[in-house]
Amino acid sequence: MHTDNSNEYVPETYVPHVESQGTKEIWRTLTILGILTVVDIVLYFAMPLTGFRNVVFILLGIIKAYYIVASFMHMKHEKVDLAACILVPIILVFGLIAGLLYEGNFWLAS
Amino acid sequence: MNKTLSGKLKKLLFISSAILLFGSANAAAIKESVSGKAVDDATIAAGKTLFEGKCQSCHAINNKLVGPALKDVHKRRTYDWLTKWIRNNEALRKSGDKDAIAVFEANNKAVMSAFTDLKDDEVAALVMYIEDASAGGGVAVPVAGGATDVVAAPVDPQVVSKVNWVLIFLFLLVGVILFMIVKIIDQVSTIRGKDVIKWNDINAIIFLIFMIVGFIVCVWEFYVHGKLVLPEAATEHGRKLDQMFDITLFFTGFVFVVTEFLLFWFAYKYRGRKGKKAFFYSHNNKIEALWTLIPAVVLTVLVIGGLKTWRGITNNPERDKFNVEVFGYQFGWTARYPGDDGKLGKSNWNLISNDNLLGVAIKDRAENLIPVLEQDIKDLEKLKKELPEKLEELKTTLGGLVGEERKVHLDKIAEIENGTAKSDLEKTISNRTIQINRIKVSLETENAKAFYDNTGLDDIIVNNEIHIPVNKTVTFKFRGRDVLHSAYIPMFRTQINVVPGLATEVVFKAIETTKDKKEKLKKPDFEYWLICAKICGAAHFNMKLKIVVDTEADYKKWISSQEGAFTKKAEAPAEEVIKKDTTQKTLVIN
Amino acid sequence: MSQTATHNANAHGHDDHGHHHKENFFTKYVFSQDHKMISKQFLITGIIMGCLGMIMSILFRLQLAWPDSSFPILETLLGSKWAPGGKLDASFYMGLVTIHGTIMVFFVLTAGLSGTFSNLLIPLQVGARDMASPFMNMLSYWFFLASSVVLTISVFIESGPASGGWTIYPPLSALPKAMPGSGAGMTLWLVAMVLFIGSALLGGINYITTVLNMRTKGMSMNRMPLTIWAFFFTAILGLLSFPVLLGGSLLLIFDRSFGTSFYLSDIFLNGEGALANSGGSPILFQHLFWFLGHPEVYIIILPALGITSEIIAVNARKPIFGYTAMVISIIGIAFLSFIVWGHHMFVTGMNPLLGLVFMVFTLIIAVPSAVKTFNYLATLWRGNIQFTPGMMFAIGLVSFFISGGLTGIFLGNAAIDIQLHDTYFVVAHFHLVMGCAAIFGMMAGIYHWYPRLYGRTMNKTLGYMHFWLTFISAYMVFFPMHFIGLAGVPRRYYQFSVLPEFGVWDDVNVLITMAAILGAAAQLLFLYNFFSSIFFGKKSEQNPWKANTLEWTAPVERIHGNWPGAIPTVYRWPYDYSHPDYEDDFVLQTVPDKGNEESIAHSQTAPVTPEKTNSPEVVHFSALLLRWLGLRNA
Amino acid sequence: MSTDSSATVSTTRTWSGGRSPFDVSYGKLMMWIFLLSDAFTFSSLLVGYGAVRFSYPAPEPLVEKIAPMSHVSHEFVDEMQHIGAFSEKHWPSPDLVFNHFPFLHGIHLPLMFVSLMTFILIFSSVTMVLAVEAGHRMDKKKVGVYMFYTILGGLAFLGCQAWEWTQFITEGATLSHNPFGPAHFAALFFMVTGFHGFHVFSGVVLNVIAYISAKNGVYEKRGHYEMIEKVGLYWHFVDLVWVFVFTFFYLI
Repeated sequence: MHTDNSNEYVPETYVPHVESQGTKEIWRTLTILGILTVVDIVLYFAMPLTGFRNVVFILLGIIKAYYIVASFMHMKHEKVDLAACILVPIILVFGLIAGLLYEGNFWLAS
Repeated sequence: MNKTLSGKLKKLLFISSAILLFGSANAAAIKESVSGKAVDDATIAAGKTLFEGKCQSCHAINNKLVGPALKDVHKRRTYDWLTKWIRNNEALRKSGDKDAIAVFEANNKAVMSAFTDLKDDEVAALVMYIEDASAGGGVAVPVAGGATDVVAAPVDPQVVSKVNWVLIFLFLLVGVILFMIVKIIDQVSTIRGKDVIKWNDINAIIFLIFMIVGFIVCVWEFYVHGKLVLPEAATEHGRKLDQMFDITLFFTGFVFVVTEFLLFWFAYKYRGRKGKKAFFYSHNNKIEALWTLIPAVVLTVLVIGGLKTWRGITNNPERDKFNVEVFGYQFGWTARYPGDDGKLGKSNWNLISNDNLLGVAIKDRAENLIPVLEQDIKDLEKLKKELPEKLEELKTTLGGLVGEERKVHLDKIAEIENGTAKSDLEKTISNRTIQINRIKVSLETENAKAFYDNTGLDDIIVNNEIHIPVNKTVTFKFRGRDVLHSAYIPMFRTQINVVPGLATEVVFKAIETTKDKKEKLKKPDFEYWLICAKICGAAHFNMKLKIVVDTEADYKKWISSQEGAFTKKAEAPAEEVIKKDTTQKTLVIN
Repeated sequence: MSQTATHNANAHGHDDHGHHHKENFFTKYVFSQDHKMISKQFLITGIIMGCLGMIMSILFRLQLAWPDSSFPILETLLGSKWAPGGKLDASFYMGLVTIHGTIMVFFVLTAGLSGTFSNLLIPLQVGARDMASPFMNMLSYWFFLASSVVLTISVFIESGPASGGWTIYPPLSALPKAMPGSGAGMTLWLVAMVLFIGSALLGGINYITTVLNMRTKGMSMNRMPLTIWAFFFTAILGLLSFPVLLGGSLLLIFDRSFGTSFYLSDIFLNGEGALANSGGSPILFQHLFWFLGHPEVYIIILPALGITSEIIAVNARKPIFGYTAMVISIIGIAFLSFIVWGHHMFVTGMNPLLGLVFMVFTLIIAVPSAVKTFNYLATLWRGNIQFTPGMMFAIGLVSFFISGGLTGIFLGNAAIDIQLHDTYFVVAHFHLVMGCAAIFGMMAGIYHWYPRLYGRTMNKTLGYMHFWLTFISAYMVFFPMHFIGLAGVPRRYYQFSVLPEFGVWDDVNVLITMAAILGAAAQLLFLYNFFSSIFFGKKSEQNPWKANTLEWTAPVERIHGNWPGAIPTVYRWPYDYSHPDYEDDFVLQTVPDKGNEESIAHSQTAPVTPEKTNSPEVVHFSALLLRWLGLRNA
Repeated sequence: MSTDSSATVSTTRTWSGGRSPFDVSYGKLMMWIFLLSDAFTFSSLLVGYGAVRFSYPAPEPLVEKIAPMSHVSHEFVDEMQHIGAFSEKHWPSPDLVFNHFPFLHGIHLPLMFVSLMTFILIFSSVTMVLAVEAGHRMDKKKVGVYMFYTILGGLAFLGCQAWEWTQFITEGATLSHNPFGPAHFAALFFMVTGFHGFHVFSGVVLNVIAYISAKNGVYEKRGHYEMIEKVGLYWHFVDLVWVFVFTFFYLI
């Protein structure tokens, strides 16, 4: 990597070679995302405005997010350690979500 | 007060600056007053009370706080002007009084509250107190140093600066000597080829000494300063809280002593020596588990205790039985009691005006506010239109001005030229419009009846002190109108922030009257205080409200001597009728 | 190696600069991309900011000690607006308190501490030639410098610096008319903070990537020195919490300048309602702020603890006790720090039920902290302690960490917090546990790694004097404050005059101010020692403290790339001090295993051989997650 | 021994040093970490939105009352205010606010325009991922073509957003005022979609730079198209955020 008498710093330039995996998966993901979005719109008009509907929307959102991250962002094909390192910290947001939504409700009540 | 080591140090080093003449003269320091009233101690004392209640949150005699220092203000302005200013400074400014505008501009355009209801005598007393205080006099009320106190003029700057120079010189001298010593030690060490001082041993010993002295000082601190901490809580929950504190102190104190001891003892015991080799010991999972578990268990105990105490305090089943509203603003507190009907009137910040500082929902006041605001808008529009003319005028008068005055002038010109003056005016106009709209909506929509239900008419508003009965659960409802404040009553062990837009409250039961506490502590001037603990501006350190805990009988006597805030000037029969109506209504409801 | 090394200009198209052959003054000292130089830049900027912060604290301590005296020199220095008649103006006092807090928390103890030592030590101790992206590293410093400059300028503007406290709670900070400092000063404060967040993110991304990606051969995660573990998690904390402050600040900026009212409601100020604003909640800001603010506390203290772990092990000539427990503690603290932010808000109008949850987590966080302390003590036990100046400061840190940490148990208890919130007790608590402790960690690091930075050692005698004066004065300043707080004196008070009872503390205030001045004077010794030693200090040997870690295997001369030859390979954990199998009391990480070493200690001692590869590693959530997330293994 | 173990260490487990544990270059790892951090920024804004939203009563389901929609802006708003669908007291139902479509004035088309925007973004994500795939094959021409489409998609999205903002503003919404309901509704809408739009804009700029570099053969010379991947990660992240913005602002 470095010759013995070199004092110059060369940044790590390792780039793993990635083989193309074809476009099949891309089109499949596109179909899924498209269908989910259409389902969103249909549900919006078909279902009455309830908390349950919101839960469904959020779940659908998370599924869409999964496909974007896993397929488009290539996470599915990365090593699981990378996926863990990036996804695990997201847990910390849930604390903020829980805390602040609870607070919002409290402001409503008072 | 104990003259401790620090007291002596203070004397030693700041002899000159410590010549603080605390006002202690009994007699008034002035012979005559600009108010034309006869000077007597009683009037001055009355003025002082007024000053403390209404002025001191923003003004001091010698210091600039939010407003200017008031020393010798009677020499700068006429008595007539002062009266007008105190009663309604905004009106005075609008009348085009140059001085009034100048004062306003010089103080960051901070708007002073209007005190329209001050009587002539009261204004006179207030001014007399300021005159007296400016002259270095003071009524014989012992108050510890500071803003309200009458402090002598600053020490002669010459003396102080000399003292400072001497100090700096001494300081440098000590520094140079220390530095020399270091250099000598280093030189000798270099010559000898090894350290002259066995630093390892010396430092180890100093660590040991530090520990011993440290523990002694610690005990001394607890003995001396421990006495100065808050006395026993005067509320029911406060006692429990104190208990929780003691339990925590017990555990943490134990850990503190043991760990600090071990730290310094190890440092001493295992100091490095030549030829010695440390004990290679890298881990022991059993010990790790042990000292994870023990703290965990102790903390569980504390957590459970804390949960119970906290829940007991915040989830008091007796809340709302007896409500007092405490209103925080920059920089003071006002309290509102429900009148005879036992209900606090509704309120809204849009209704705040000079004659309704808390924005209580009183229908006629709200209705009267609309034309006032409309007039305001008209005035502002006129000002806006006149801006170009004013600019011309400012430019023509600019010549000949020098120094500070010129700078202010230039600032004003710049303000107009870059459009801030205009946009400020426009913002104010739009705010006023919004306010009018909101008031109109509140008067017209279906909720109006529920909102203007007249329960507020007989509410009692107090500025000076809150009285509450002993052994009765009281709920303080907090409301603010500008920034965050924190209503902290140390003796009651209660604190909650005052949040504009969010109702907060504390529920407590006082179990000792002020009188009892005075006797118990053997301090005749002891009082319960509500102070501000959340940074809220320049005079944050100066916001307080006295709380008096009375016996039930005393409380009844006090509350019945108070007048309803909106029925006080109840000459108009119409209001009388309304009041009667409301009492009848509440009777029916009850 | 299976890696293909190709010369690419990296992602951001700038790393080609790594190839420059001739260095001029600017590329060497100013726009340097060498992590060691950037580290020095962080350190010196941090020290300068620290001096500013310290001077401010002396100024407002003067006011507190002698509230009725006049110091004409102040009028000369600050002008008649801020110190009329030689007496500090109340608004300016608030400004000083605010800027002191901001500078110390962000500029000294975040950038100055972790910026300096992360930069210096991460590449050197993990065995990398430089940071992953030297260019971004340089950028990180320049953002920091810009931010420092903006904040310093804000002190001198006409309407005064931001003065709503370093927590800048709205509405005070959102309403320019609420106090002079809430005007332009506050705007500049926010600008400085946005720049600072930029710096923290650029730096943090770099640190994390370097630790993950660029460790040398044999430097497995469980062979990393504890310093690196600490910096690693510090960077993670910063990376995840600063963005939330960014979000909060953005909303605040819009509230201030563009007429929104996220944090504003029911405002009537200065004789006029800010009436367009309604329906917001100041509590929202507090949540967003403390979601950063609490991890920030650990961003400050974790690097100091990491540095201390290293220095105590080196100078006690003993392996750090319970390496794994220490790492788990760091991880535990880092994780818990994200779910305890509400303990700053027990009495701010937050839902009391939430208070229960936050209280539980807050007190749990004391457990890993306690474990760390006990491990330090166990490391000292039966050691052969060398009292180098660095070691003195490390011991001082442990002492402060105990004293200050224990009072946290009072404050974490929601019930007791009712009485103590926003009083001097809080001031005492956090100054001990994250002020003094972290400063001592920083000092320990400076004395310890000075030879690595400048090739010279700092004067020992001056170092000891510096330590003792600082140690004693710091306790004198902050210990009595607990009692002031217990007497119910709120913090950020211009003078103690509101209640007659507070008058008894006047004497104590004088004592505290004297001690503070003494402490400040001691820092002059340090400044002299630091700057003069750069040029005149005693030349140091390559490994003056006989430490095991990799940074001491690189020559002192400044080489961009750290090691002249190949990067050393690591064969053991960094804590083989006084190993019975070796004659010396230290064994460099680069020394291969003899093969028959008695493995008293840890699996860390043994080399990683193919047979041993099945042993679990410290960071090994992969296996768990594999099943949990149902992701397929690569 | 020494050479022996050095040989063993370098081929040992993922985490034992001397190699990237994730088998990614540092640049890509940095991009991931940055995106994680950016996710927290968006989270803070969205969670703030959630808290404010929760402090207002839920929208009232009044859909059936709105029969034939005469959508000439002010009359519509007045009508809605009159029947109580819009009031300062409760959060408005988003389909009543965002129900316009360019060139189709006066027709009640809730959700249609924003769905179009969503699809535009998804398609641009697809072209992006196709560009990445082409990069893996070292197909310079295809990379160029797909990058071009991606940029086009990004610009189209920005255009849509500009149109929607314009529509919203002409109907009277500002940062401090909102005829549809609480002022916060508008303010948060502008904040969050604005911040997202800013990300889209920077994404477009990055894409343009990558596109030009690809055209000039920079990546071909370099031997790999990783830059496209990194830019792609950012672009997909923008898409990812939009999924949540869409869910929380328009659906719920």
